Amino acid sequence: MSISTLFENYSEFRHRHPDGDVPHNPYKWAMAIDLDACSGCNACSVACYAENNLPVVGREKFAHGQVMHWMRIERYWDQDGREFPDRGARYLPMLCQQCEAAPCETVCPVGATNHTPDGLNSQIYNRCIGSRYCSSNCPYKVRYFNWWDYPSTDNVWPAEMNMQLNPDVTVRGKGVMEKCTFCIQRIRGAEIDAKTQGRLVRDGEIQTACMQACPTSAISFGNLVDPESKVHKQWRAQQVELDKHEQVKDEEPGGTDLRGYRIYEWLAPYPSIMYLERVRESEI
Amino acid sequence: MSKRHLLALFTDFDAAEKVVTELRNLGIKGFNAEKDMIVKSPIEHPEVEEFLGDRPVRVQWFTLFGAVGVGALLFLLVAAAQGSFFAQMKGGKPIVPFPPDFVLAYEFFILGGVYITVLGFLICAGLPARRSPLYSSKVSEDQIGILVQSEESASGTLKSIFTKHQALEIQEEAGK
Amino acid sequence: MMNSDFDRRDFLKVLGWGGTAVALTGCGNGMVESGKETVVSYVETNDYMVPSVSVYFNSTCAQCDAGCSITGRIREGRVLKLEGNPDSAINRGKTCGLGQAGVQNHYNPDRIRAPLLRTGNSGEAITWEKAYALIDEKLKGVSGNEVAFLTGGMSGHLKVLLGNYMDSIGSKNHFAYEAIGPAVVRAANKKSYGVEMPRFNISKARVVLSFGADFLGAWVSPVNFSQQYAQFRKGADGHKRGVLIQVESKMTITGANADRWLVVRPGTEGILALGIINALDAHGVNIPGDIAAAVKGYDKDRVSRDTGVSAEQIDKIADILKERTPSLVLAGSAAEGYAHGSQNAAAINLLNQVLGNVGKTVEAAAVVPFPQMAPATGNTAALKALNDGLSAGKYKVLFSYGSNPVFTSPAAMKFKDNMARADFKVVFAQYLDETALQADLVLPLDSALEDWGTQIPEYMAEGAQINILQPLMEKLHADTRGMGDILLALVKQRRAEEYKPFDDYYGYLRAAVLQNKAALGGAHQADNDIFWNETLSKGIIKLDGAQHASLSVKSGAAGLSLPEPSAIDAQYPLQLIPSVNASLRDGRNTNQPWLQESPDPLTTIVWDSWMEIHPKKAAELGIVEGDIVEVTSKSGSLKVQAYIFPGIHPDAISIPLGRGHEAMGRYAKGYGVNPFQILDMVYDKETGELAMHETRVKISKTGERVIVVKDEGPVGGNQEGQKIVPLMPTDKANLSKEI
Amino acid sequence: MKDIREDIAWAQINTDVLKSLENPRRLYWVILFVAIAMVGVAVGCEVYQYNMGLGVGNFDNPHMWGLYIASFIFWIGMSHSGTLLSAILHLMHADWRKPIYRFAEAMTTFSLMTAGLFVAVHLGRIWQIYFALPYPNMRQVWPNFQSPLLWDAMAIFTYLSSSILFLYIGMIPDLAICRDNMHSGWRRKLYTALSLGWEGTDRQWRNFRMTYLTIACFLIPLAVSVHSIVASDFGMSQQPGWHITSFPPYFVAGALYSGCAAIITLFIILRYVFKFEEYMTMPILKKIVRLTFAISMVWTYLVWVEYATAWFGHNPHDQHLLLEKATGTYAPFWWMMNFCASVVPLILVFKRFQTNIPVLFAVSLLLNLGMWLERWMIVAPTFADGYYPWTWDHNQWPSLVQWGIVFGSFGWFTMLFMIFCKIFPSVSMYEVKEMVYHRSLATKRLQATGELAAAGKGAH
Repeated sequence: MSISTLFENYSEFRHRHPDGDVPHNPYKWAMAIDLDACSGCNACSVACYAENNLPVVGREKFAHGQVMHWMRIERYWDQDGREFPDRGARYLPMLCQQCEAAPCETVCPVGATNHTPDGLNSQIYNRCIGSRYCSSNCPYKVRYFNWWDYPSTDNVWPAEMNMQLNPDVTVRGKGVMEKCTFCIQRIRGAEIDAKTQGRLVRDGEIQTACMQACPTSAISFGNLVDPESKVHKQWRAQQVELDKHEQVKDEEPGGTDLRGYRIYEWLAPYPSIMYLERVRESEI
Repeated sequence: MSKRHLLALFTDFDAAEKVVTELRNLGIKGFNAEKDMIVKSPIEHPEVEEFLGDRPVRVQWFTLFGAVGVGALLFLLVAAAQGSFFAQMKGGKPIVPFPPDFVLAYEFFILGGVYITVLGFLICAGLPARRSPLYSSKVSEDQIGILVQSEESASGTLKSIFTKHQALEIQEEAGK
Repeated sequence: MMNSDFDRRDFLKVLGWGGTAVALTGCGNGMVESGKETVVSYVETNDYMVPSVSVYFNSTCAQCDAGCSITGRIREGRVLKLEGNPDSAINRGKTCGLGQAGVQNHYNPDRIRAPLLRTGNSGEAITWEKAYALIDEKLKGVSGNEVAFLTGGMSGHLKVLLGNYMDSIGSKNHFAYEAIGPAVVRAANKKSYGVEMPRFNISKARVVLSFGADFLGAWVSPVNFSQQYAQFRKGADGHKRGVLIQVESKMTITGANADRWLVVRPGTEGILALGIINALDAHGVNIPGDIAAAVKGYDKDRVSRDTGVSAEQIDKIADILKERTPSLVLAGSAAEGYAHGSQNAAAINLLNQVLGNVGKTVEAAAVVPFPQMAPATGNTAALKALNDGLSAGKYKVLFSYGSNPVFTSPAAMKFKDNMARADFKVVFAQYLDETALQADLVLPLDSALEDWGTQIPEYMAEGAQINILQPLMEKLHADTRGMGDILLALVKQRRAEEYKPFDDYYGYLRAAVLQNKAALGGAHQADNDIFWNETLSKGIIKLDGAQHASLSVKSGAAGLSLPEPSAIDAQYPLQLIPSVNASLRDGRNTNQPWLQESPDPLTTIVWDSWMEIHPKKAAELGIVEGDIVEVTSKSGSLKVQAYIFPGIHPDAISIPLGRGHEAMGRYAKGYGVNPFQILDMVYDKETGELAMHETRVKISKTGERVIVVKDEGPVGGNQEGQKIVPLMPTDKANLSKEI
Repeated sequence: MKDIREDIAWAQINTDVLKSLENPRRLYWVILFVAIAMVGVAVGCEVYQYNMGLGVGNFDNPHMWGLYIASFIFWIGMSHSGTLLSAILHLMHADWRKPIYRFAEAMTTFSLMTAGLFVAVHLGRIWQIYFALPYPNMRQVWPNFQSPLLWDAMAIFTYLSSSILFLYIGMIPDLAICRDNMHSGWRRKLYTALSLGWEGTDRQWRNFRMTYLTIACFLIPLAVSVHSIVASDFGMSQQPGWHITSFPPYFVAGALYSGCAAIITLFIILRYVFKFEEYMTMPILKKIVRLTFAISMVWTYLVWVEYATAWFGHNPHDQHLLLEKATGTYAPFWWMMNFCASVVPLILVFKRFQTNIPVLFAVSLLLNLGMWLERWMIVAPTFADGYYPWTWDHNQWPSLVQWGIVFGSFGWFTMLFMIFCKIFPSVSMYEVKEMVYHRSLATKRLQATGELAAAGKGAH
C-alpha cells in the first residue's frame, strides 16, 4: 500500500453506484422480463438447477423452507374477491435483482459480497463466513443459505448424478450464502473471448441458462451500456432509467401507458432487472 | 554514606498528619521531608496529599496522547486499508465511507485512551514494584504507615518523634 | 459443431474413456466393461477432446413425444446440460423443464444395470446371451398370435424394426398405448379436417379459444406452442396483441395465462361450443344452414344454464370472434375426457369451420414420405384390447416397452392380474417400475442420451423433419442396451441372413439412412461418410420437399348429438379431474428429482400429490388446506391432502397424475398418490377411449391434517397491496412502442 | 432497616470479605455443578450443529437469524449496567455503590464473554471466524468496515478489554490485602503477582485515583456507544421493524434495564451464598430497586415511541409488522414481553416491596425474561413478515438445538461468575473502608457541633 494508490483508488471509486457521470464501462449486465409472455412453466428454474449445480433438498427440507431455487416462479391471484380467477393468474420469475446499490453488499462483515465493475452483485463463497446479514437485509429474499452440507447429503448427488455437475460452477458446502449470479461463468467466458479477440461482447453472445431455456423468450439479457443491445432498447422504450428510484414517466398525470417497472424501486436499491407488466384484454 | 530506613505505624490519619507536619517543619538535618518520606495507607485519602505537600500526577498526559494518537492512527489505518488494499466496491457507497469510519474511530479513541492510561498508571505509580523490606500487612488493614529514609545521624531524632506520637510499631533497617 | 469426417464410434470411445477416467476418479463406480479398461490420461487425449473445453452434439429429447431437438454440452466425456437446438422448427432452441431434466434420466442412480431374470420373488442378474436365448426358447412353443407386444407411441426406424420383428414371429398384436395421449381429438380431427394432427397456427391467430387444451403445459407440443404463444401475445405482423380465452373446469397453466378464463360445468364444453355458434349466427356471422339448424336449440339461456357460463359472456365471445379473425379454436384433453368426448371435440372443431379458420390457422401438416416410419400414436383403446386379450388368456408371451400400464391403467381394469396370466413377460425398461416388477425377464435399456435412433414427431411444426437420436456420451453402464440393438438381436434370431450385414443398430440405421440419401436431401453429397456425419452433426433431417397432407373439410353437424349435462349424483356428487402436470405427465419422469422439486405452476406444491377443491365447496364441507381427505369413486379410494384452489368448478375436484409410484426409484417411490387407480372404466362412445374425466367421487375428511409442502407463503398469491406484479388492461397499455 | 455500621472495625471488614474466599458452602457447589451441567448441554448442541450445519437449528429462508442473535443482544445488554453504573456512580461519589460495584463489573465482563460466544455460534462457518479480523495478509483482503457487524466486533472488543482493565485496576488494593492475608499456596502466588507489589504508598494512591477516574469517564460514552452500535445492526438495515430512528436510545435503555434487573438478582444470591448481609444492605438494595424502576419507565416510554413511530409513520410495512406482532404467531410472546417489562415493574413503587427479598427476586427474574423476549421480538417477527409477501413464513420455530445453546449460556455465565467470586473478593474492601470512614467523619463533624449525642469512637 502506498499513499498514491490510496488516493488513486479513492478518486476512482469515490462515486456512488449508480451514477450518471461515472457510468459502467464497457459492460453493465441487466435483464428485462416480459410478464405478459411468461407462462410460469418453470423451465427457467429447472435450467438454473442444471447450470448452477443447485442441490435438490427433498421433501422434508423443502417443508422447512430450506429450498435452494435461485430462480423461483411466484404465482399471484387477483385480489378482487371474485368467485373464480377468470383473468387467470399472474406469474413472476423472481431472482437476484443484481441491485446497483445492493442492501446486501454494505452489511457483509467480511466483504464476501461485492459490486463488480460490470455491474453484478457478486458472491464470494469461500470468503463467506455465514453471518447471513446480507439475506436479512435483502428486500426480495432471493439469497439462499446452505443450512446443510448438501454435497455429502444422501440422494442430493448420489453416484452418477454427480457426473452432471457443471465443472465451471463451484459446489457449495455448508454454511455459505448463495444466489443467482446471472450465470457469471458464461459471462466471464464471453468477456474473456471478446478480450482475446480485441472486441466487446456482442449482444446475444451471452445467454443466461434461464433465458436460453425460456420457451416464450420472456427473458432478455444483455449489456445496458451498449446502445445496440436489446435490453438497452427495451429499457429505453419503457423509459426506465437505471439510476432513478422514481421514474419520470410515473409522474405523468393519469399514470403511464408503458409497462416497464422495477420491484421496490422506491427502496432505492436500483435493481438491474426491469419487469414488463402483465397485460389483459379489456374487451373480453 | 549509608542511609537508614524507618517505618512507623499509626492508628489513624490524624496521628499520621501530626507526625508528618512536624517532620516537615523541623527540617532535620540529613532528612529531606519532601523526598525521603512516604505515607502508606489502607485507603485512598485526599488529605494525605494536603499534609504531604503536593506531588504531581502525570497520568492524564498519557491519556491525552493515547486517546488522540491511537484514535487518529487507527482511523487512518482503516481508511488506508479500504482505499489502497483489495478494493471492495459496495453498491451505492464510496470506497472510503466516512460515516462508518467515524464510528470506528470513536471506538479506537476510547480504546487508545483506556489502554495508554493504564500504561501511564503503571509507569507513574512505578508498578509493578519490588516490595520494600519495610512493610507491614497492618498497612493494608487499618493502620497508617510512615516510611522515612535518612542519614544515620538523623534517624535517632526521627525515631524519637515517632515514639512521641505513640507509634504503634517502629521497624528499622540499615540501608546499603 | 463438428462436420469433419472421422469415425464417430472411435470418437465416442475416446470420449467415453475420458468420461470413464472422470467417473473412476469422480465417483469411483466401475462402469467400464470388465477387461476393457484402458484409462486414457488427459495429456494424450485426441485433438478434438481438450480438457475443460466443451463440445456440443445434437440429438433429440425423449422426455416426451413432442420431438424437440436438443444440443448436449459435453465436457471430459460427460454430458452436462441440454439446450434446445435452434435449427429445429419445433422448439427453435428452446426447452421445457421436462427436457432440461433429461440428464437426470440419463444419470439416474436407480437405472437397471443388468438383465434380470425372475426366480420366485427375486430377480437374478443374467447375461444378455442368456436373456436372448431364453426369449428364443420361450417363443418356440407359441404361435405368433399368442405373442403380444405393448409399446408407447413409436416412430422412425425403431418402429420399422419392430414391425419386421412382429412379422418374423408372425404376430399382429402390436399395441401402441399412451395413457394421456389426445386420442379422441385425433379421431375427431380426422373426421372434421381429414388429418389427425393438423398444424395449429397460434401465432397467426388473433383470438385463441381453447376448450381445455393445455397447449402451454402438457398438450401435444408445448414448447412449440409456447413460442407461438409469445408471438401471438406480441401481435405478429402488425396485428394487435392476441386474445386467449380458455374454457375448462379446472384451471391449467394455459388457463392461468388466459385473458378470460371460463369455468364450465364438467363435460359441457361441446354445448358451449354450439352455443357460441348459435350466438355467432345471431351476431350475423354467415353459418351454413344445416349447422345453423343443428345449433338452433342451443340458445344463450339454455347454454348458460347448462354450462354455467353467463349469457353476456357468450355474447362477448361471439363478438370478439366475429370481429377479430382469423381465430383458432382448440379442443383439448379436458373436452375429450368424457363418454361423449368425440361429440365435444366434433362440436368444437365445428366452430373452427364456422369461423373459417380451417386452412388459415388450422393447416395441414407436412408428412414424412416414409409411411412405415410415420409415428404410431398410442391410445387407451389399445390397452383395453390387450387387457381383454390377456384376461381371456389369448397371449402366452408379452413384451412391454416404453409404457408402464400397471401404473397408468385404472385398478378396475385388473391389468396387473391379467398380465400374470401370460406365461412369459418381458419388460424393456430403464427402471424397475411397477410393470417391470411384474415381468419374468427385465431387459435394461440405454438412456436416450446413450442410444441411437430416429424419431418423427407426431406434431410437425413447419416442414417435415426426421429427428436423429445419437449418443451424447459413452454408455454409463456396460450392461444396458439400446432398444434398437435388442430388436435387431431378436429379429436376427428369426431372419439371421437378412440382417447379417448389420452388426449393430448403428450400422442398420446408417445403412437405412444412406439407402435413402437422395430422398433425405443428400443428393448433392457424393460421399456417404460426409453426408452421414453432416446429418449427425445437424441432428435433424429436414425434408423440404415433403408433401403437405390436404385438409378435407367435412362441414355439417351430422350426427352431432350432445347429451344434457348429467344430473348431480347424490352418492358421488363430485367430478374427478385427473390433471396432467407439465413436468410429470403420466409418471414416466417422476424419478427425476428436479421435476419433483419444481413447484406445480398453479399450486406451487412439490414432492407430493394434492386435491384441488374450490373455496366455496371446501367451506361447505368444512375442509381447510392440509386436511387429509379420502376420495372415493366406484372403483376405489385414496387419501390425499386438500388444497383450496379458486380455479376449479365447485362440483369438481382435481388430483394430478404422475405421482404415487410404488416402485421405480428413490425419488418417485412413496411420494403422493396415483389417481389412475380410482378411475372408473367409462369409455368414449365412438372411439372406445378411456374417458378420463368421467369418474365421479365423494370425499370425506379423515381428521388428519398436514402442512402442505409448497413454495408459496402463508398469504398465498396475495401481493398485500404492493406493486409486485401489476396488471395493465389493453385499453390502458401502449404496446406499440415496445421492442 | 440497618445500613453498614460506621464503627465497624476495618480489620473486621477484611476478615468478613476474605472469608468469602475460603472453603465454599454446599449451596455454592450445587449452583456451580448445575451451571456446569447446563454448559455441557450447550456444548453438545454446538458440536452437533458444527457437524451437521445450521439446519439443525431449524433456520430457513427467510428466518436467517434466530435465538442466537436475540440472546447475543440480551447478553450485551446485561453487561451494561455493571460498568455503566459503577462508573457513573463513581463520578457522582455515590458511596453506596462501593459494596456492590465489584460484582456488577464482574457481571459485565462475563456477560460480554457470553455474548461473544453467541456471535461465533451463530456463524455458518465458525471455523472461518478469523476472516472478520483485520489481519494483514498476502491477498490484501480486509474485512468490510462498512458492516455494522464489524463495528460491533470492534465496540465489543473495546468494551470487554476496558471493562476487564477497569475491574482489575479497581481490584489491585484488595489483591494486596489478599496477598497480605494468604500465607501459602497458589492463591498467594496469584495475588502476589496480580497485586503488582502494591503497598498503598501515597504515590500509588495518587496515580490510582487519577487513573480510575479517567477510565470511568471513558467507560460511560463507550457503554452507550456499544449498545447503540448493536442497535445499528438493525437500524442501519432497511427491513421493516428494524429501520427505526429511536433504536439506539431504546437499546441502551433496554440494556441498562436488564442490567439493573440482573444486579438485583445477583445481589440477592450473593447476599445469601456468601453471607454478605453486613455489606449488601437493604438501603443499598432499595436504591438499586428505585433506579431499576426509573429505568423501566424510561424503557417503557421508548418502546411506545417505537410502536408510535411504526403506527403513525406512513410505512405500511411497519404498520403491518406491528399488527403481526400483536396478533400473529408471536403475539403470546409479544404480549408477555410487554407485561413482564412494563407492567411487572410497577410493583416496585410500593415501599414494602422495595425491600422484600422474595418478591424482588421473582420480579427481577421476570424483568429479565421480559427483556430476553423483547430481544427475540425485535429479531424474529421482521423475518416472518419482511417486505416480500411471497417469502413470509409464520411456521418456523427454533429447534431444541437453538434452545439448548441459549439455555446453556446461562449456565456458562453463572459458572464464570461463581468461580470469580471464589477467587477474587466480590466486595471491595478498601472502598468499604473509605465508605465507613467518610461517613464516620461526617458524623464526627455533627458531634463537634454538639447536635448529636456522643456516640461512635471516630475512625474506628
